[in-house]
Amino acid sequence: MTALLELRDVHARYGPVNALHGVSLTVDEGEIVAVLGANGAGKTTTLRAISHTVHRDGEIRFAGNALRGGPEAVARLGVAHVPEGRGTFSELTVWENLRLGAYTRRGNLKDDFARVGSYFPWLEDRRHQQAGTLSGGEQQMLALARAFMQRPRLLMLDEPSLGLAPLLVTEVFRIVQELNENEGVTVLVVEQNAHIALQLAQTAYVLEVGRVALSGPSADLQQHESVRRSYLGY
Amino acid sequence: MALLSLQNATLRFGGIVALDDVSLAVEPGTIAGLIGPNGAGKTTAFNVITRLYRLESGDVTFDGRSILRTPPSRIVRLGIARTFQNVELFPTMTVLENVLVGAHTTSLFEREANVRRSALETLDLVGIGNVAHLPAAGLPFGTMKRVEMARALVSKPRLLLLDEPAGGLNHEEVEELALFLRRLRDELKLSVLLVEHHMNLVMRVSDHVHVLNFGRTIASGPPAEVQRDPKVIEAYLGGELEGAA
Amino acid sequence: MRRNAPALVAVAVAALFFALLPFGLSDYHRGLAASVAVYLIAILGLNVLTGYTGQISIGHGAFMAIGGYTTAIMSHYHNTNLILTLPLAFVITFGCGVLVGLPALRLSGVYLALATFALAVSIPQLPLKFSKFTGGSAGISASKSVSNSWLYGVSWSTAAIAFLFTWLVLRGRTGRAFRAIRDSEVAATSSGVTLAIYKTLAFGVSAALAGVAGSLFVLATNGFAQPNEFSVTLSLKILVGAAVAGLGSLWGVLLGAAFIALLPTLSASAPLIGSAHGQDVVFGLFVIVVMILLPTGVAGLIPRLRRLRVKA
Amino acid sequence: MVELARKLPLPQRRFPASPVLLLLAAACIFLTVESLRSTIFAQLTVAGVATGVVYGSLALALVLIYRATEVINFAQGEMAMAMVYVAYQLTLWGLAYWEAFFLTLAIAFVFGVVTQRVFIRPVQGRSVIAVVIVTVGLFILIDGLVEWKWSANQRFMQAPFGNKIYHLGNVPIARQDLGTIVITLISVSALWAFFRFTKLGLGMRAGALRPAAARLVGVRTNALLAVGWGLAAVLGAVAGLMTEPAEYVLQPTLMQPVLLYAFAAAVLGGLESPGGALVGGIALGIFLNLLPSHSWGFVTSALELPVAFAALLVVLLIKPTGLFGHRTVRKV
Amino acid sequence: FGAHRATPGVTSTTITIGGTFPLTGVASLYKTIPAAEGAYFAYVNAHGGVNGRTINFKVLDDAYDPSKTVPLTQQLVEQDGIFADFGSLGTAPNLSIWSYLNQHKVPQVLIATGDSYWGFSAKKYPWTIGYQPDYPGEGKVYGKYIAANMPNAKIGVLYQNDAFGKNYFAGLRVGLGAKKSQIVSSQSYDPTQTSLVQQILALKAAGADTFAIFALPSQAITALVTATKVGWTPTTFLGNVSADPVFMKIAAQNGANVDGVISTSYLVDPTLASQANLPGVALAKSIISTYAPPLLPSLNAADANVVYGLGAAWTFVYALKKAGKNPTRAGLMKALKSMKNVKDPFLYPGITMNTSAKDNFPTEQEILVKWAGGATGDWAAFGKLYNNVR
Ligand SMILES: Nc1ncnc2c1ncn2[C@@H]1O[C@H](COP(=O)(O)OP(=O)(O)OP(=O)(O)O)[C@@H](O)[C@H]1O
Ligand SMILES: Nc1ncnc2c1ncn2[C@@H]1O[C@H](COP(=O)(O)OP(=O)(O)OP(=O)(O)O)[C@@H](O)[C@H]1O
Ligand SMILES: [Mg+2]
Ligand SMILES: [Mg+2]
Repeated sequence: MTALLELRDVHARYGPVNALHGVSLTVDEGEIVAVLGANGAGKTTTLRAISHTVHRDGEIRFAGNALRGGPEAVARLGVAHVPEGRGTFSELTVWENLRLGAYTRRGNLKDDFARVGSYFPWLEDRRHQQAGTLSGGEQQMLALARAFMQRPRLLMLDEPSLGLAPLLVTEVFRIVQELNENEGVTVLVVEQNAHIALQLAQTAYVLEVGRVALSGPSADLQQHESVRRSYLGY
Repeated sequence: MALLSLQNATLRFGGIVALDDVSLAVEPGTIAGLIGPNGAGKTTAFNVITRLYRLESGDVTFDGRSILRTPPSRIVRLGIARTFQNVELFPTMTVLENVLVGAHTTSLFEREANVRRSALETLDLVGIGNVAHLPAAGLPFGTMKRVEMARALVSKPRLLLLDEPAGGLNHEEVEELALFLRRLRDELKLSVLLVEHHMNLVMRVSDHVHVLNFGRTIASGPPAEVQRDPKVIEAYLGGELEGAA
Repeated sequence: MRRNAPALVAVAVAALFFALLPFGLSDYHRGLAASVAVYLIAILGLNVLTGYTGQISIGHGAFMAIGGYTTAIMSHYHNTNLILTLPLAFVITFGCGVLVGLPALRLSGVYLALATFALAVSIPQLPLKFSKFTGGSAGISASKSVSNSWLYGVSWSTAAIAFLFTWLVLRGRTGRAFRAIRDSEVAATSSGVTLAIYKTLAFGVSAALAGVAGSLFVLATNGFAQPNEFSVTLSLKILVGAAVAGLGSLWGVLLGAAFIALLPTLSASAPLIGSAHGQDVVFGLFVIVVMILLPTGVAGLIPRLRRLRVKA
Repeated sequence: MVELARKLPLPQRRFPASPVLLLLAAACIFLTVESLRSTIFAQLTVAGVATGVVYGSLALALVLIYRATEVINFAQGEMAMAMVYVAYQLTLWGLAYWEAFFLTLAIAFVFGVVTQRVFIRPVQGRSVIAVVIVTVGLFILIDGLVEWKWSANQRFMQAPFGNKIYHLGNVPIARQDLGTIVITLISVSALWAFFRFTKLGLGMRAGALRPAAARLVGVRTNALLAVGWGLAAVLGAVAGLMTEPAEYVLQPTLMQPVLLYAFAAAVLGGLESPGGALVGGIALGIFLNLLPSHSWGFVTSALELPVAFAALLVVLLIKPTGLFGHRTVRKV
Repeated sequence: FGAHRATPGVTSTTITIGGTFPLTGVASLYKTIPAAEGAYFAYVNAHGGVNGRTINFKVLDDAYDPSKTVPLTQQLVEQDGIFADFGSLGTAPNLSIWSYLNQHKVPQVLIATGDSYWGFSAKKYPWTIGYQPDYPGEGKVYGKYIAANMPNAKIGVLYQNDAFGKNYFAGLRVGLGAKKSQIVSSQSYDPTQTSLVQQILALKAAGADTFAIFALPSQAITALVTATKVGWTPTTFLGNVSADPVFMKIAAQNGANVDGVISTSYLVDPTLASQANLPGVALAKSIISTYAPPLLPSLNAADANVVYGLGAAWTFVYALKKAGKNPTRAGLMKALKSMKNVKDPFLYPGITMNTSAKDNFPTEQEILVKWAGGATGDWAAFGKLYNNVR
């Protein structure tokens, strides 16, 4: 397997505040990787560093090349980032949000609309609703659907289960797995629900105050003492 | 008598029925869980209680009196404080200032120094005294949720409405939250109406659980009972308890 | 208290400076310095509204006009003591501000901005309609005019009072409520802040300060109130001054006021492109460059400097 | 580059609130009936449409900038005025009117793009007020530059459609006004189609509302902003070139009064809607023309502006986002 | 000895004067006035100055904005120490410094505004005096002409809704005398209006066959074009302020029928063959081509402002000479207020300047002019000189 995404000693800062103090991680093509960590550990910042929505230093390679340019350039390379806070265009309609998801693509989108419609059937009825008036969980689903519209090579999810009902958490992770298996989408997921994240992912990283504290195959991490205590609760 | 009760509350947005003849009650000194699938109307219920939305029919009473004529900014004076699902902080203000705004209704004749002291105490209570002087924008999501909680608590409410307080917290932090909620109930004699998808938390701390689906009540009762209700399992839980392991 | 110490020292030094300054100035420069104080008061007013509650107004020239005409009319018809017209202008424009603030409650953002703009355009037309009373386009003048020294003293004292007043209003609970409204109306409401009260209060206070500035503005124009003086340009000028000063903070107002009061005069002598048009070109460029370099105004520099000091 | 998205399922937006349409229909019927009854009424109405279209055409440029940046461009009128001077200079150099016209549009696009790059971009995304102030600075700057280059003296520029007057019964209709109406209708349709059918239009809107999120989905917000300013400058230039023959003289203040009314027209129409801007402009034009003779002598020339703006305020108080604006709801 | 130390602005070799003018902004077309005045002073200086002193003329730009005029004038008085404020332009700007200059006893002389305040308020403001014929006076001339020559005229008036327009209008009524009932309609406009259709239609509908336009240039052009557009062909009278040939030609090119429009003049016109032999014309041409060549195109386009500037400067120099070897401010005012049949070479032949302690209107006669020749035409004088005071 080749590495699709590689971070080497990545630093990131908000103004004068350093949030990442040298993070290195690798995501192989076709793999699902989970990132765990306490509140404020820098998980979100790691994803932001990749999509270049935060000031960053260090080396980031995507498909063999150094990642350059702003977020729009990263998106155009096939990276879909569902950000913390979901990045909903609240003033636009559901349909327009989905359309924007496929902004970087040309050609017919009918199939894609149909596909996200099959994942989340309610989207069809709500296509003209102003996205900002959706419920929290609905917005979360819309954000995922929008990312699917992009048909990305690398899908980056920031706490996709946030605000989702239990039934849907399972459903969303099933969809992600399906995309991964059927279409070979590589996934990098930040998740507080470590239980389900570790089940899904092949590899996992644990961040602590802006550094990688632990990493390895998820099966191994599941057995790790501190992971069990802090993230799994047994 | 119930501290808060919704009676036959109904609210529609165009074709969407967000609340459909909902009746629920929060008894004084208890934690009531409000759960249901996404879009079931939980947040809408909060917005109705805090008068951000106007009910089409039905009634909301607090302390036995209808609050449907109370303007939204007076709700907190009655003793109802809330947090928001997607976080509504004052981003350009510091954490402390955010909490001080929460003390707006209690600080009219107070000395500024006292108000500050009680705000700082509240921040310590929710465990984020160390970030008091940071700007609210840019805090980790979990911390923002706690700032909201502090802002609500500093107004000395009798009823606290919490909309997904466990969002963005890991397992360990959720444990702390559960302890904290119990303390609020047992030591401060607060009543809490809790919306949460984290079943583990809801089932452990709630005295009573109310389940909505498509704006309609599908179950209501003690946690253990609700948890076994087939309707709830089908519509919401999906057979197994998430995070219970 | 200790946190405020540097600010208090700064204010004291400034007060001393401005008390002694007139002795070192020519009469002409005293007049110019007085106009800085006039703009300072107007900028303070706009800052309360736009900087603290986030309601954009492009119409403060209208409130200045009302204040200015109050002074000219009272003095012209009733020979009122000029100093007494200042509090009168304050009260009247406070009322006008509240009256404008009430309908403004329904508007927000750009719509509010353009509604206030409409005010800026419309108010100076009214003296033309009611020209019997207001002197029409030729204007109306106060029954006496004042010396530059008088003007300097009164303007700067008023400015000092206005600054103190604004600082007191904004310092505690009220100021926080203003800022809370600016940041999130929903959260502010849920915290018990009544939008209607605080928004109209902000409008009132803001208009009242602009009104006082308008009174002094008229006195600085030899007691002569005239519709042309209160054109839209004046409103825009104050907005520029407030932005240069830095919205949402009081510490930059002095430089913001100096910027709009002195730059046109200074740029008039700029021989940049070899003709009189250098004035507009220089002023326009300056406005743009300052906004680009100081996105948060002069006041935004203070935290930056503080950070530098911490680093050093 | 502009990809038509016709193949996609189109969103069926709810039509603008029907009371507004009913109101407009009623107004049209009233105007037609009265015009048939009285020649002077008809003349005033026709003249009102002619001036209103001019307001509407500049309002279109404001709408475009608003949709692309959520900001009002105070320099819009002056940018337009500068472009009219460019066209004037081109005709002085011997170009035929229409050659100069289209060359000016090209120059205007570049001018808009450069303006955005040099002056607006550094403050873009900081705060609305910062951008507004920069446009105020631009206003002053452009004014100074134009006066410096061409002086403030009144100039004559040839009218594109000539001075011919047609007569409809007793009502004179200038060929120039007809031409202006046609050109403005073309601009409105083009702008409407741009936002309605093109991906670029949606991207521009998204970039204005949520720049960070828009970049995340691959919208090149910076490039789009520049394009937006370029297109707005083109629309502005069209408006300017239609204003000049309506005011008969070319001078640096050409667009200043028009800008005031264009603001009003854009707000009346709802700021986001190209059609709304045109309807707003025409409504304003007719209203202002009929007002003095139908207000029992109260509304004299000095009150015209205040009354127009008061009427605007009344509309806003009833519908805080203008006639065709959508209210965006903020849910928590 | 010591005399000229006591008089500000006067040294043994120079006299410093200054004024505020709209060099930029809406009214900047008048900037040729200070330029021509400067040229005339340069001419005088080159010929030995006045009593051995050269005139130093400071021109500041107030952009026609009274709130700028005030500090700029203070600058002139207090920084530059001018002897007199000469020629400052505009009614509102001058009003805003009126009391200031009078309090400080600084002459505010030969100012470029046709309002009548300056003449009427001489008692309260003794340090102020105008130059050109005032607007009410000019309005009166039209009134007298109509009353005498057009007994059945039905008059429609368009005026700017400010002191300028109203002054004209008032003068017209005085000049009409008993016939003022023949005014069938009057319409005002505001400078912010972009169209005058509604006013013109109202005048036409009232049945007017005589049209008096008391407007600033842009609106005057609009009025002329609009009248033609709506098919109205009255006899038109146009206030002198807007009667510059440039404006007439623009109106004609826009399709207005301008032949036969009547206005007034009081200056010589260097472009007319009929006036080519007047001494003032030759002088104007030689001064401008020597001392201000950039103004030549304006002069050749019959820009009356150039001649106006020369005329005003001539009068100032005349008064300065009269004020004696060691001029004082009071002496200057006295000279300006005691002119007897003074013949300014730049005024239309036959017009003289007369002032007294009571009479503060220097130029008191005007000649009617009529336009012919459409877009390439010019004014031609006709009839007698009209006195605009009595
Ligand atoms: N916009 C910002 N401005 C300033 N500091 C920020 C900003 N965003 C994040 N930070 C800081 O960076 C650090 C890492 O934050 P990050 O959001 O990456 O954490 P996280 O692991 O995603 O936490 P959470 O689980 O709460 O989402 C924190 O200390 C946070 O305070
Ligand atoms: N202002 C509004 N306009 C239109 N529809 C709305 C509005 N507010 C809520 N809704 C709709 O009402 C329904 C209930 O929403 P609500 O936010 O109460 O759900 P919820 O139970 O809180 O869900 P979640 O768990 O996802 O937060 C949703 O379908 C939502 O789209
Ligand atoms: Mg995070
Ligand atoms: Mg919710």
